[in-house]
Amino acid sequence: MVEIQALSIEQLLALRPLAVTIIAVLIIMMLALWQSKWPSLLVALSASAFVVIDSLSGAGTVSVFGLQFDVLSRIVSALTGFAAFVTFLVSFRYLDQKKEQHPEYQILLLLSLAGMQLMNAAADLMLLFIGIELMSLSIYVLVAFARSRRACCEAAIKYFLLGSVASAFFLYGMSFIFGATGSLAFTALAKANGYLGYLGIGLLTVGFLFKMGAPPFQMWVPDVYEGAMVPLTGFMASAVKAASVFAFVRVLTSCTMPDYFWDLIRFAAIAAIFLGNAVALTQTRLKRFFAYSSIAHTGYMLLGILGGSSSAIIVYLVVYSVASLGVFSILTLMSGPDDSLLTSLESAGFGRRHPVLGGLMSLFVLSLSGMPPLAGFFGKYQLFVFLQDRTLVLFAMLASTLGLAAYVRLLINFYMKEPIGVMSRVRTPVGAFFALSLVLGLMLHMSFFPDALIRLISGL
Amino acid sequence: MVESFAAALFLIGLLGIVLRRTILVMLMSLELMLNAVNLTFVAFGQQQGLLTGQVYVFFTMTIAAAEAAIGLALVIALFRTFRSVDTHAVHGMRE
Amino acid sequence: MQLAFLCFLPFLASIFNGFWYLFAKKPWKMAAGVVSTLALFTSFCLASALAFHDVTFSLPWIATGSFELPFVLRLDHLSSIFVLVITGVGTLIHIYATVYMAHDSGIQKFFAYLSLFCGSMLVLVLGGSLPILFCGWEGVGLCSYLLISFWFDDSEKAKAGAKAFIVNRIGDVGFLLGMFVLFQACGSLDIETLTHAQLSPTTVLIACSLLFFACTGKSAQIPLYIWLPDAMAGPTPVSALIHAATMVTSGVYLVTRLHVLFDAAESLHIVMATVGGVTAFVAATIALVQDDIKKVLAYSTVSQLGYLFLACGVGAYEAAVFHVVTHAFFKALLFLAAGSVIHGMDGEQNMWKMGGLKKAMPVTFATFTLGWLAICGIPPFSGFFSKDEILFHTFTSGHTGLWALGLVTACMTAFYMTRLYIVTFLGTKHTHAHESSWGMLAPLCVLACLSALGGIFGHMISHTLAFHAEAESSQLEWILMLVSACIAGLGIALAFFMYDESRQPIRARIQKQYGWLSTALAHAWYVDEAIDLVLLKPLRQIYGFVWRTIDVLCIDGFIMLLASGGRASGDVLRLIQPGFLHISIACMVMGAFFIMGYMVYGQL
Amino acid sequence: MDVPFYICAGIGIAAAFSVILQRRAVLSVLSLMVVLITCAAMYAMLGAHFLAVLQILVYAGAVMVLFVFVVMLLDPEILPEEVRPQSILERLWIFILTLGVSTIFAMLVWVFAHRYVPYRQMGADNTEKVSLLLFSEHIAAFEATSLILIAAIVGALTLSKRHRKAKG
Amino acid sequence: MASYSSHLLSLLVFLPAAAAFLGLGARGLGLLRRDVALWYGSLFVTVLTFGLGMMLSPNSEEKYTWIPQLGVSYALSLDGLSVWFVLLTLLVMPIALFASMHAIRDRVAEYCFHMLLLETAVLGSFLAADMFLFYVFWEVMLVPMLFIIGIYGGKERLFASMKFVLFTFVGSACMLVSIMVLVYMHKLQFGVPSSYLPDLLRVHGAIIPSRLLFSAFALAFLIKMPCFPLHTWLPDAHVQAPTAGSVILASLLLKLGGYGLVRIAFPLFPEAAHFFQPLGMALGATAVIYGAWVAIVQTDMKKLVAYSSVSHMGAVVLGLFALNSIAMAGSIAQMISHGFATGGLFLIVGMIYERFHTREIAAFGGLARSMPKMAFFLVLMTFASVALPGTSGFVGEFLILLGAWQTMPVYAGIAALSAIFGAVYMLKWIERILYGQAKSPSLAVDLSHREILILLPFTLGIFWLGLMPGSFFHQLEPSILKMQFFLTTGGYHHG
Repeated sequence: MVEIQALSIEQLLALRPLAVTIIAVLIIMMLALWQSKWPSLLVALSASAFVVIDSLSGAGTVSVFGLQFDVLSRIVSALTGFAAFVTFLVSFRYLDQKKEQHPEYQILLLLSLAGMQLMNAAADLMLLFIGIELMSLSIYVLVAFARSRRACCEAAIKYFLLGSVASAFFLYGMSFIFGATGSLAFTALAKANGYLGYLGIGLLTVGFLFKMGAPPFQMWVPDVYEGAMVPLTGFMASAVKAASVFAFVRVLTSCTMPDYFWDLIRFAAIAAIFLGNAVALTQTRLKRFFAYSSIAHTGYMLLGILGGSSSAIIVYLVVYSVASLGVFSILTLMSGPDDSLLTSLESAGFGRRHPVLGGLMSLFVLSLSGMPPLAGFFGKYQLFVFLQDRTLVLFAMLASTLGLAAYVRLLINFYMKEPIGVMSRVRTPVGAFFALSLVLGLMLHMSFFPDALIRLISGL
Repeated sequence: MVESFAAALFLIGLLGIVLRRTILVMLMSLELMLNAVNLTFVAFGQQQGLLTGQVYVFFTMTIAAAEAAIGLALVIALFRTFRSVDTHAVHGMRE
Repeated sequence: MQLAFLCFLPFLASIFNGFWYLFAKKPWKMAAGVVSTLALFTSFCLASALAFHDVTFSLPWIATGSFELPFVLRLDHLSSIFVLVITGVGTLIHIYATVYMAHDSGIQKFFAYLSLFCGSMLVLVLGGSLPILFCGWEGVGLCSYLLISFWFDDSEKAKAGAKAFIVNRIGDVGFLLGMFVLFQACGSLDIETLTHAQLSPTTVLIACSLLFFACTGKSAQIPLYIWLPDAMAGPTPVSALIHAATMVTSGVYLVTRLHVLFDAAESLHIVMATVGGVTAFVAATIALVQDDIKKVLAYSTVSQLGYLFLACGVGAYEAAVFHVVTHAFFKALLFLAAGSVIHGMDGEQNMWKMGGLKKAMPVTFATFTLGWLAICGIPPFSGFFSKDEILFHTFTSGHTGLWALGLVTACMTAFYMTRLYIVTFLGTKHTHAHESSWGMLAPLCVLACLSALGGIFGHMISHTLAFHAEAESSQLEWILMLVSACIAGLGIALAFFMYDESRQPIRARIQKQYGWLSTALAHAWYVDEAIDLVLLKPLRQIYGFVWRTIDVLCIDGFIMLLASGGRASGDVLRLIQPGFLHISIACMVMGAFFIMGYMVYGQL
Repeated sequence: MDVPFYICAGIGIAAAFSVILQRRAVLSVLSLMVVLITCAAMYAMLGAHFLAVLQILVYAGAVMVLFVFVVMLLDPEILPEEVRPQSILERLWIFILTLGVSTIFAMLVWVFAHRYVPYRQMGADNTEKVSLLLFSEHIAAFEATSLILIAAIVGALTLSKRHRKAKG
Repeated sequence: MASYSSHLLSLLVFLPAAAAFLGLGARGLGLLRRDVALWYGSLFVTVLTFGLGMMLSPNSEEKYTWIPQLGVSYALSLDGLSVWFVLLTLLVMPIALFASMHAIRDRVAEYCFHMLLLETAVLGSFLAADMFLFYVFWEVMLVPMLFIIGIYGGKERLFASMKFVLFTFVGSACMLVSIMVLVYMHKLQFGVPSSYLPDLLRVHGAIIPSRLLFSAFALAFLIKMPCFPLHTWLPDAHVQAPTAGSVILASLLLKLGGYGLVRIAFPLFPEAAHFFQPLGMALGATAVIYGAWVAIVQTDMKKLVAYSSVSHMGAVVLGLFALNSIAMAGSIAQMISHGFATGGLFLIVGMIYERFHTREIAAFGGLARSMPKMAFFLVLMTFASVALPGTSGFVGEFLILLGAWQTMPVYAGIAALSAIFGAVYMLKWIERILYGQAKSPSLAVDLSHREILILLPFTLGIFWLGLMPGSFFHQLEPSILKMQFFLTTGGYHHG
């Protein structure tokens, strides 16, 4: 007889964020009966806020069934919860504009948040896969949320097909690892050597590289980022990327791979940085521009993985996600009736017409480009300081000059070009304003007191 | 040997996805690939005398079902806007 | 302390005039001149008070680590002579200029520059160490630039000023390099330590040749004399003060100041002597055919300076100093007289348009005659004694060839000066010209007396100066004196013979026969055109070429290449991001196959 | 053990090829049914009886019915794929693809053969052991899959409802 | 040297930035509605910072730990060397603001914001003693400069600002990599990472690839300098920048290159400095001649002055790489004098541009007749930059050439030629616009009292450094000795 292990209080408490998210989903489903949209927003906001606060306050490492809640997974859960919180706030007015104000939006977003928490805390490959699938499925549907627009459907179907092929590969890799080691737990990954084991990890890498949007499989990133609704793209760029990168880091740190595997990662990193920065130079549409810049940032994170210290990568993750959240929230406010205003032509002279939003946008863009006073630079600095492979770092820095050129072109477009035609006065709704100030506060705090972030990550 | 057969099934499913133009057939080939994975799980479980393989098949089956549902829903939504399920038709966004 | 006061007084006057010119509303015409003259006169009195005493004055200037460069002024025997000449002749010329420039609008600016010039000349002469001397050296160059292009409305004059400054700067570079060689050799640039330091012969030779090159730049010798004739574009008092009396002699001052070093550089002597001699001869030939009074005097200055360097070359430093003093007197006199003539003729400078001014301007005529006699080297006058000293020393030091050249040049000097004298003053043509006012004539008279008596008086004191004892062979000396006097007389007679009104047809015939020679001489042996062709034109090509190729083509081209490379790679990579679904899936599958194969292959 | 396996394998491969090569979608759905059944047979052979039944009931039953519905719904509109003139590029692409697939297949078979391990006989009470294992060790995964099903339901609903009046 | 930690330094650095954000916020809230209030507000702040700067004693220090895990400390230090550059900044900023009051009419709030931010960045770079902090200020400088050139510049300002930013960024990217290597080596050698300059100086010379790191640092500083092959961004930036932008660019930003070399590159890698000495001096000498030659053929006034800065900075590079105390003191003096002379020249060119709205030399003539005061200042600044004795130019140039002659006579000789070519291009330019026949006499209004007040500080500076540089060299003494100590003993022995 196999007895079922009793759960201690501490283990139950560790499950609290996940439980709250699921309960919130159920509550919103019931609320859907009534016509008003406010309660579902409030429930969603409180759920995501709770996830953030609870994850930050947890301590030590607790393992429940196949899940292991340790410091890093709490940080990433907090980050994804914060991203969800900001996305809810920012997209509320956006959905009204697009007449797509349905409670399903909050439900699916919360479900993807639950999926991410599963991924962050998974200690077992199967649980990790279920988390990935949960997140991806809800994101596929969210991308196709505004069904009437052709771009949404096209992006959704592309994302779905490519995503499910990648999941199939991921699953196939898991079966090989199961074949090689007899169990799917992360601890067993260390024993996954020999042809079957390495082949399995290879297939896992295929799945992860796709999810992170790294070069061999980054075809989908530009189309999906442009097709999806702007707040959702923000959520994908920050939370989805953070969760997949963190999952990849956990898998890689727990398995011991031969050298030639790291050359593969090195190639992916170099290709990501160069491709992301170079193509960003040529983009006129803002969403596509930030898609390519997110590919470049994935490249930097891959470099961080080569460096080996996972806490450095998490710091970079937090810094990058906060900055891209800020950027996309402002894009949401900027976007015209059918996201038409998000091309560099229409948005010329934005900084002059809206000084406050323009100022915020330049701050976030400068942080993304790695300009020193802001957190972006600190992220890059602490990622590369202890990286041995200096030529690679030099290449990364020089390629980021291309990136800087792209960002500077953006600033020039915002500040130094004459605004064409009358640009509607953008009214920043209260919710969006609060979200933006939250994001700004967090980024400035990380810019000037970065040691707090590091202490948080290593000390918690 | 079962896993070789499963590998064959997986690759045929892969071929189906790459070669066919109708999205529905792509979904079916996707199902094919997932079935192949289930087979490999069971085969490897059998080889090592572990039943966990079969448990994993349990989960992959539910996930495959969920994916199929979402996929088909997407196809219907797509059909409503594009009036066709051909991959070549789905090309709105130019660079 | 008086030494500092002496040196800084002209600077104060210059600052006063400068501010007055820039900021004061209603200038009182003569005030500027008076201020500068007073300042210089007090300096003259101080100089005469301090004459021949050893006085030093120093201020801390640059001090970094071990290297000390204080601002040292040192007055001793040699420099007091020069200071007296500068302040004395300077004061006279200031008085002359106050009247001469009275009607000019920028008179304050003129006197500001003039006092600045006197100040920097004093710094040059009193400089205790080579860098201070160099400061004066360049300051003087600056003032000559400002004064030459004083009437800047006419761009020709401005170009002449620029030309003078640039040629001087070429000389100054030589000076700089000389200083560095000396500093590297003996670690200090103070003149005292330099004279006593034991230096290897090669360093001394290199340093002295560089310094000599600087002197040729400043004192207009063969390679770098081209700027002096054009410097006549400035007002006449400027030409008198700067380009006759003071600045041009600074080269000689430098050589005499460092005579210990120059003595040590044996092989340099013959070079200096020949350069001096050849310059004298060439300048004299050019002066023969000049039509402009100031150009004649300019070339005669160049040739007299040639004599000076000839003297230095043969080691007769005190003769050189003596000739500098006398030359200052009679050349200043001649220039001022020419100035009053030009003033009288309302700016007309061409000799042939004048004539018979004897009656129109008697005082100018009288003083000019004295100056003319002095420069030709007629016995009682100063020119004879100093030039004879030089020729005597050249002869005794065995350079008979150079001595002969010197004699021929002396004859030619006499010839062209007499030609100038006859054409402007004598002759029957009655050109109407008004005599200058006494403000201009008084300095002329003083200078006339000085150039007349200067010779005798100078001859006596030059012995006291004797740097090194020298056997007196009076018998040989008398013979040489006689020879040079006859040569001078011959020159004058020849000129009278040639330029008498009646000899017009003979002159025409010679002109026809040696036409090519006279045009060559008129164009100063086409030296300017040659330099322009050989040096300046290619340089201008180079400047343009360098900018276009290196800057625009190579560096910018390379950067544009990089930038467009970045952009092109962006475009290319963008093209391989097709929107088509099936292509994306195909790429993905191929990528997956590659990774699977790579994982297995990696292990083989 | 070998003969029935080879028969099932043969049928399965043939059905799989017919899934991807059939012109009409309906026929591919049917051939997919056949593949599923062969898989179920395989499970039975391997002793995973519980799974075999499950495969037939859940997979072949529910999921395939779903597919049939959708295919029937859209079939009149989907013209059978007319065979386009194969351009050289496509022919070349298909050749490369088949080459790639076959090398990968050969590699996989080589990898599997490389570690040949005979199948062991499992105990008779397969269902009991599997379900016990399912609810003890893998309970977390079991609950998580329920989440996925919720997501699938909500997703399918939002995408396929014909008209939705926008609230608020 | 006694050094007491005082908050004065941080106050000095961040006062302008605080005022900048205050000003922007006030304008946002509608307080400082009229531009004049903004102008005089920011002017008051810069003058206040100048006063604050006066109270500093030249060896105060301030150090707090900022990011312990990476060994980054917030350290500011003021010593004999940086005191002059700080004073130059404090002097140039109010002048630049005062000079741009008439030129800049619209978007004044942003202009003041960027100018004050720029002042903080420049002050920070000169005072930073921690490499991380130095790099932060070094990069922060780019952003306000980008906006100043980009918004208020001439026609192709976008291209010029982009080129300026990217050029400097490439250099600083290499510098950042070498900083990282140094920090890592410090961690290897001492167990704890630190980017505090004195700590990095103790890193053992043998283990680090010092030649490679030195060339990375040197690249960043020579681009900023700008030295010969890397200078093409300067003429474009100058031509397109507004007057105040050009003055700041010329007087301050170029000095950072030289300052960086002296403060960071040489002491860190003495052996590499000796290794690269011939190359450095060759580059310096070619820059001197090349800058002069190209300046001769320029038709645009600002481009001409820009290329003259290339020539002057070439002399500074020559002096710095000569690695002896005389030449080093000379180059620092030359940098300060270049700040005065070229800053003055740009101000005058700006004033001429305000009157004639063109910078083509050919369009002018005979200005001396109608604008004597301007002519006086122009001639003075020109002769200061042509190193005329009595002006600051001579002190710098003479010491550089004297010092350089001790080590490499050939290159010093070549650089000495700059006296000739310098005279040629300057006189050609002066003569073209001042002398000759007046072309558009109606516009030629002489300098107003305001403009004379703007030019006065630079004139006094030129004469102060030219005639009485005693106090300048006295302050410089300790740092030069420290530098000599590093260069002779430091890494050289076991390098």
